[in-house]
Amino acid sequence: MDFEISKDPIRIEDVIDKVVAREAGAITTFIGTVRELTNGKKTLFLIYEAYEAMAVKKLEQIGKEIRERWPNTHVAITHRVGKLDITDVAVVIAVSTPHRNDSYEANRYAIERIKEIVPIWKKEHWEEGEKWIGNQLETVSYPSGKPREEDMNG
Amino acid sequence: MDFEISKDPIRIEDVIDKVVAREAGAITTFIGTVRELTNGKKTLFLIYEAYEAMAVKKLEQIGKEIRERWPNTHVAITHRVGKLDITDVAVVIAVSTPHRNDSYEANRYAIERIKEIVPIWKKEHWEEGEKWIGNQLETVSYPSGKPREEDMNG
Amino acid sequence: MVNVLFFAHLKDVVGKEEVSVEGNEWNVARLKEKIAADYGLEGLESVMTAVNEEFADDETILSEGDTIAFIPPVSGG
Amino acid sequence: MVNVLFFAHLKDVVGKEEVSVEGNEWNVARLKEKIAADYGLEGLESVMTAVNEEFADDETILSEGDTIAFIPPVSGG
Repeated sequence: MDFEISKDPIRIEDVIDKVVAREAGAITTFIGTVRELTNGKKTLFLIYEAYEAMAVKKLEQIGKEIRERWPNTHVAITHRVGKLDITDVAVVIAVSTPHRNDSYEANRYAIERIKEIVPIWKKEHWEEGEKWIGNQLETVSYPSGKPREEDMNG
Repeated sequence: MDFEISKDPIRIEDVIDKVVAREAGAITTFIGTVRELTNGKKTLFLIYEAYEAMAVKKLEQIGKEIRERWPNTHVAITHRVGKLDITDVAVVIAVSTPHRNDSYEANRYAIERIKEIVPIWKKEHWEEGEKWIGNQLETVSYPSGKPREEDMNG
Repeated sequence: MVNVLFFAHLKDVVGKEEVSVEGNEWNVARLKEKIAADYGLEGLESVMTAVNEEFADDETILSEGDTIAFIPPVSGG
Repeated sequence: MVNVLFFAHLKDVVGKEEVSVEGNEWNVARLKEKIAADYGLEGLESVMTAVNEEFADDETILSEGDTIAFIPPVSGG
């Protein structure tokens, strides 16, 4: 299970362990944590919600895209759902590659793709209210009701 | 002790814990692991040696350079010394920043600087012999006996 | 009949996670219009759609038993 | 007297980690020549030098009690 949606806190080392390999010289991880301030506004907590079955499929697709682009790469991603407090871990992406440059690039690719195609949403709660947050990439909406082909296939 | 040389195996989560912060939305880690094959040659194990007092100072300097370039950044680095087997962790770099792009860039900066200015050496052991490995960046040697000013001060 | 799933703010507006509605041999665009009218959902034309867990466009034809999910702009990570 | 530290292959060639030698008021270049001659070290002119844990150049003047380290190209990470 290299690609998971988890209701429980993510154990970072468990995700890293999945990508350890004898041919790997570099492992990068990206850990998304809940930040207190966004545009000067104080977040109290977040709720993450996923369309779980599809989210796992889309995470697997991202893994496949990465292995096609960067040879000899291992990828594991776990995304948390439920209520998260400040500094809690929302997502862990681990990538191992023989050489370090690929590891940084492939990891960055993974987080950008998550923000494009993985059906997970967060609701921010402040003292004054709450709101579901839209696409943080602030890309245009998809007029055809579907992401562009290159967004879907990388 | 955010910058350490360790004779014992590195606990990755301990390094990450040092950079967790309420203003951080992103933590990246770089984990350097011992790779089995380099240019088709099979490594059995490595020995890492450090000029420990100076290495800690230079790691601290890298942290300072990063905090100057990327505001609101936390950095922690632990480098292992001694005998390391294949897949063992040689170095862990953890960087937290409010936004993810800075986190990748600052982390990459740290590993490049380690390979330039931190007095740590590795000796590779193969079946046929052993050898101290020189600068992996394959930069020219320093004719003045000293790195260039920009290498030293970032 | 087809199953329709709602997430994020769409779920809050509709007040349900899932509904079962007519839709066999309709295309996605027609289903969207129907759902928008029934539940007073605005802006549904700019929301992505998944059919059986894969992104689909407005022209995709639905079949009996399909699961259709409306996917507002995602914000994971 | 000054303390001289050897690392990596330099330590293997010299067979010692540390030696105490004359060097007060010498510059780094002169110390290098002396050490190279005494221990048969080749290529020392292209090796970096640290004085009291900071990089120093060949013109740096040494003082009583300084610690000088020869720093071959590093390979950490």
